[in-house]
Amino acid sequence: MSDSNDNYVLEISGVNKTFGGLKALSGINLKVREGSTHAIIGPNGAGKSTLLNTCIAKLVPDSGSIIFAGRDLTDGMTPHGINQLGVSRVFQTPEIFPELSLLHNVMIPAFAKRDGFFKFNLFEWLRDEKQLEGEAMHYLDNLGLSGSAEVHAGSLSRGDKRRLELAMCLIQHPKLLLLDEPTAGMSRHDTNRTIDLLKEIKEGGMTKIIIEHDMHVVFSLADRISVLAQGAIIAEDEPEAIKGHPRVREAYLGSAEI
Amino acid sequence: MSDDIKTYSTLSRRGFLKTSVAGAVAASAPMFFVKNAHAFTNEPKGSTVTFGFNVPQTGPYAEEGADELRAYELAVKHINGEGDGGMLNTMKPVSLKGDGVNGKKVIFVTGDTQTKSPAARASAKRMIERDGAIMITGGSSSGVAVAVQSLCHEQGVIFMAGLTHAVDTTGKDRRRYGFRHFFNTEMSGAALAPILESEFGNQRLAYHLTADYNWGWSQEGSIKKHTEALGWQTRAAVRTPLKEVDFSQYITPVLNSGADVLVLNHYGKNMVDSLTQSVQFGLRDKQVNGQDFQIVVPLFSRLMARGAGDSIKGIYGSTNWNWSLQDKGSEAFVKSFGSEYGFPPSQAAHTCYVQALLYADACQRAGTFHPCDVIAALEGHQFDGMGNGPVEYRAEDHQCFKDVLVVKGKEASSSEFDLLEVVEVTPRAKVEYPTTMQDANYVGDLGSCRRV
Amino acid sequence: MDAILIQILNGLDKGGAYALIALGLTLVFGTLGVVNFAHGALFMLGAFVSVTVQNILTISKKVKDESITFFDAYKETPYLEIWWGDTGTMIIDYAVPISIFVAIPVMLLIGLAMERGLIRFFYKRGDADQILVTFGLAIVIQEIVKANYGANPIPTPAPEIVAGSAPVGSWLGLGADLVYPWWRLIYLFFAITIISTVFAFLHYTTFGMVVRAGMHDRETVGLLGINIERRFTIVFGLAAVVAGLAGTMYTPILPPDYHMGMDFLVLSFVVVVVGGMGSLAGAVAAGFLLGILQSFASMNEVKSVLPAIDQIIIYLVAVIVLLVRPKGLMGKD
Amino acid sequence: MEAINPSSGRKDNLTMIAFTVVVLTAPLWGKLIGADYPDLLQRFAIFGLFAIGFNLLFGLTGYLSFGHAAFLGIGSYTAAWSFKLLSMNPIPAVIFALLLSGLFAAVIGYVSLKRTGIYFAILTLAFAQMSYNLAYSVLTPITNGETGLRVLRDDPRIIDTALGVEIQGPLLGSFFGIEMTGYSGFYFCAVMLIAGFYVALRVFRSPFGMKLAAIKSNQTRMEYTGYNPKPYLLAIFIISGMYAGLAGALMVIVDPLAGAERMQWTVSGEVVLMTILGGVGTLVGPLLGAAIIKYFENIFSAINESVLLATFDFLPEGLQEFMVTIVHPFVGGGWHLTLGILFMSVIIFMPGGIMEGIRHLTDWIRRRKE
Repeated sequence: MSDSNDNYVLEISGVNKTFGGLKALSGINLKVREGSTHAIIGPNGAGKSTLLNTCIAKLVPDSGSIIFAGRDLTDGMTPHGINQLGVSRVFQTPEIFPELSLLHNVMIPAFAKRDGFFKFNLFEWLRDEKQLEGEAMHYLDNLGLSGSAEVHAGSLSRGDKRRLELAMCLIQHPKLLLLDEPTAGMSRHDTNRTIDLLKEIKEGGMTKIIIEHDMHVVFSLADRISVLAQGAIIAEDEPEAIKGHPRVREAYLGSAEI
Repeated sequence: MSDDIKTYSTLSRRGFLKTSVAGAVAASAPMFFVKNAHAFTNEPKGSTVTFGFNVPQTGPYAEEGADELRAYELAVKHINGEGDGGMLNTMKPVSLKGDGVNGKKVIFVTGDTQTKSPAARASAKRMIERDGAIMITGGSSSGVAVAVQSLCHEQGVIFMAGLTHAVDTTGKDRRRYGFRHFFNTEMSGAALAPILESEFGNQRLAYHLTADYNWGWSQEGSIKKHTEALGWQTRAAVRTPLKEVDFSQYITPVLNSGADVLVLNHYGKNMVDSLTQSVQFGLRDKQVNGQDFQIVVPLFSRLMARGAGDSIKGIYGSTNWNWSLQDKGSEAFVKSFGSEYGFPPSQAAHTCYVQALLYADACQRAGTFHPCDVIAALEGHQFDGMGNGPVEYRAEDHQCFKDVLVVKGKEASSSEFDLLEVVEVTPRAKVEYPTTMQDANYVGDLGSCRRV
Repeated sequence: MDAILIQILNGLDKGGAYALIALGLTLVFGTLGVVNFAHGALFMLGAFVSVTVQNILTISKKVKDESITFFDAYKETPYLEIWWGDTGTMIIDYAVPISIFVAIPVMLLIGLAMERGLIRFFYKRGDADQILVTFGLAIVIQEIVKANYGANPIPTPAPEIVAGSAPVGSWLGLGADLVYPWWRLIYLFFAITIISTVFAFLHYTTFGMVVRAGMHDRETVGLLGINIERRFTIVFGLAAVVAGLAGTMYTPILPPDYHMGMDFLVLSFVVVVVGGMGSLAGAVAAGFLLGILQSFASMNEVKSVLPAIDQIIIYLVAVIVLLVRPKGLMGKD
Repeated sequence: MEAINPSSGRKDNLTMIAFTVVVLTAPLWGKLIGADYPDLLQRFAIFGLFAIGFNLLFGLTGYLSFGHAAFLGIGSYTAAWSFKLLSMNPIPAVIFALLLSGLFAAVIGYVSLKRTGIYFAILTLAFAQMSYNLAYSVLTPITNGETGLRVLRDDPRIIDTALGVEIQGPLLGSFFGIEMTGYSGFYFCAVMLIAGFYVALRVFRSPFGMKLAAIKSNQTRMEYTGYNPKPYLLAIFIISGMYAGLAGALMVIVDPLAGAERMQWTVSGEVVLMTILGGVGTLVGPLLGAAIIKYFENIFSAINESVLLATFDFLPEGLQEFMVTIVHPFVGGGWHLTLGILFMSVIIFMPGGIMEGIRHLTDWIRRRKE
């Protein structure tokens, strides 16, 4: 079904990035179809996270362009500007608000979605935000976290933090969701729950880019897979094709069976 | 309520303090300043009257403040007829009889000015509002004196300034309710200039380093005016930040400026630091224009000068009073202060002691504590026997006019207290300036005393 | 020309002092992560080691001055002079250099005691708690010194032989007017020596390497099974010694009083931050930079163009540096 | 404990009522601790306001400003000039002080907020120290230097002149005929304090406040969540600066003198200490810290040997002398020592300040009950 859709949400073309002498990304071209789940796999240090960083203006590439919703994200866009366009990201190490309660952690992104990058709502009561609160509870519930809504996020386990961060991204209904190893550190059970959840969202039409080492996750979710090695895309195809791709086996999977 | 003051047969210090305190506690029951509740602010109703001593207890002038406080305690003692009476025996005329003031025993409260204007006003206000002080006295800086003086003026309470040397206090910032016994920068300049001429000649090129605030400018202006009148020239006058501790970058330009006299318009810690460092730069060993290089410190404080050690030897300056004076009043004061505390009083202690006695005496003469009558009693009051020869509280600006001491750092001191030698006692006539001075700093409005 | 040269000398001298004070502060922040507001108090304590040594050396036989009748004034002759004559006088004269040798063990002990007794409980606390506790400690130390030594500055002269000025101008073939106090030259030399020693210690000893590694990444070093805590205690002691020596040596230039630590506290923080928090080389560079700029800003020629520039130069430079370089001169991200 | 919580309307109303009652009855309970005189009560209110405002910045965002004294000073000078040029009525003084301190805060904040952590602290410190040094020296025509800017009888006061208002008695602030001195001065400050506290409460209970807390917690996350932290930080920096400006203005309103010392780093340091002592990020803590420090400064410094002798008068002679000897170093000129010891012991035994200590205590009692 995704094959029939030629609407690209994200178009990365010719992106280069070097750190000192090290070429982290070289000539990356990538198109992501609307509503699809695109996985990027590759060995450690292949440049996967670097690539995502260039998409959210955490890094500015040396050359190339990243077009999203008609805007070049590399052209002086700020991180918050990109988010307001509809891009949310789950980080490799969870970026949450450790001192705030889970509920507030999820309400903050909801406010951003509703109020924009700045609103001087100093004379509104937080307690009047019942609707937003309900929505936040709903997302916490979805991720099995509603039981600890009043707990400080800092006290969560690593896996729970990850799920919290996912909830924080999902509540924004992003057009594009970037997931950097969303299930790392989770138990098998939680991983499966997360996979189910992500599948559910997929049906909602959200586009996702996912970086993952766990091939179980990748093959459960991905519509398409790009393989990154030493900063370059060495293969891009549908999951079944990637499985048998010789260069992929060599560069990334070794000779191991998948 | 104050009738049950305990009386002690022995006049020990402790005993004395106890008496005053019993009264203080009784009298300090809610007596905050309530408008129009009395005929005048804090009119004493019981058998005691409360003085407020506002001195620096923390900060760089804490030592000077402590000495002021000692002098005040001594003054209270003498007014109440305890101890040996000190200057009450030498003061002329004197109305105090050693039985308190107007039949009331004097008690006191204290506060910390921190040598900061707002803090000083806060503690003065506390003494007026909570403790019912009839007057405020003390302080170790002109900024503080001016600030507290105008507060007292507004509150209708007399302020007897402590150590304050800028002209402003009795110049442009003079107030009807404020009085200064201490001398000022103008008098320092007038007193020093002739001595500088006779010692260093009239062909001198002076270089000023001046603390960058009101007093410094006031001092610089006066020395410039009086030395230039002698024929001296001023090479430069450089302002130094008040909080500076290392003056090297200001001293080095002096070396090859061609100047042959350095005037340090610095007081207290500034003076200790800049003088010590100037001497290290070899200024005193220099020969310029065929003459020995000289350093002048217009306002000397013996208490602080100790910090400069040997550097003060041979340095000229002026001072309000020194314990080594041989007149009857000074001797009486040094004797009672020395036997009480074991060391001689500073000029700050002297001026504070005198101020307390003068105030008490004025109340006694007026027969009331009403500030307007006390002010009238002080204005134009002439007295003698208090260590500075004949003195007059000039009615027009509330400044005391009296002889000024020109001193020099002693070459061979016999003890840690023996630091200054009196070179000249410049008579009052030479340092007195007319009330019609045209300079803006000397012109002010006293305002009037308010009778409710 | 002379004027410029001598201001450079002034700047170096000031800079040496700033760098020396800032060095310990940045060392403690870099390794222990503690914002130490009591650092100025350590500087002040070092100065009072000098005062104490001088007081002990000049314990005197007191002969009452009979000409003074109203209070007890004494003619004082130090016992050292009575016993050993000129040798005794000379020893007293050398009170400040002698103090250096006393200051090292004394300051080390004070530093260790402070770290073990108080600071170590605050490693895991927030900056706010650290600020309050060290500020409180600074006040307490200050007040104790004030209670024992009074509030006034106390003269602590340099030895007679170096009390005057060196003919720097003649050495360099410039005017004879160009002189500079011996003691300030010694201070500069001393500052450079101490700074080099600290650097050498941190770079060429295993201990130093561990400490530097710890500054970089405390957890990893801890994981290697190295007892980093004990080394950090020693680092704090070292910082106390450096601050103390800076104070001891400064006494002939600035007669010490109980408040001198606070006078230098803000300045030393500015130096450390301009240099880059936790960067030793940065602190030294910033110290010299600020010292030299301050000296030049104080010149009449400069002040006549920019009035009162000497009042604000340090802060102005701090603002500019921090805007141009977000983490200070040599700070790491 | 999370600083921000939605609380409930009832609870907030109760807090406001309790706070108002406590503040307005200060002259009564002040008696118990010897603080029942207007000047000290004014100071409680003014410094309380200063600390509450400071805490809005430091407590919520974690940005430690070491230069808030600058705004205090600007507020003071503005109010003094308003008294000199316009009117002895405190209302224009307050308005102009708020505006001008807000303006300065906008400029200083805009530059300083380019950096974080200690670098931010030093930038704010640098601006304040420059203001202080200049106010003391070259700006003397505006600030009257060391003496401080005073209100004089021959100042123009155009509004007063136009309305024919004449100051008969002492030259004091006058709120439509009510002299801003003594208890009326205190009540004016108290009303401002209550208003300031109410605004702070609203900030703590607003989405805006929650976002500030989130910035403190993880600024990076905020940026990737679609927020621009800069305007939030700048807004609260300005608000916080305006609190300081208001406090500075009130100082002048109850005592018409504006001094440069108010801009010195020690004053900035004082408000930092007040806030930490009371409890960073708590609503009432900073006020408590301010009151404690001012109490020590004004009451402990005033205790001299004679007062001590009276206090221990009930003891036999020898014991009395002994007690006086023991206590004397801690009072009068030694009040700094007591304050230093207080700072240390509070923070050693109550991490997070007094409010945190109180919370632990109540938790403990509750647990004991259960």
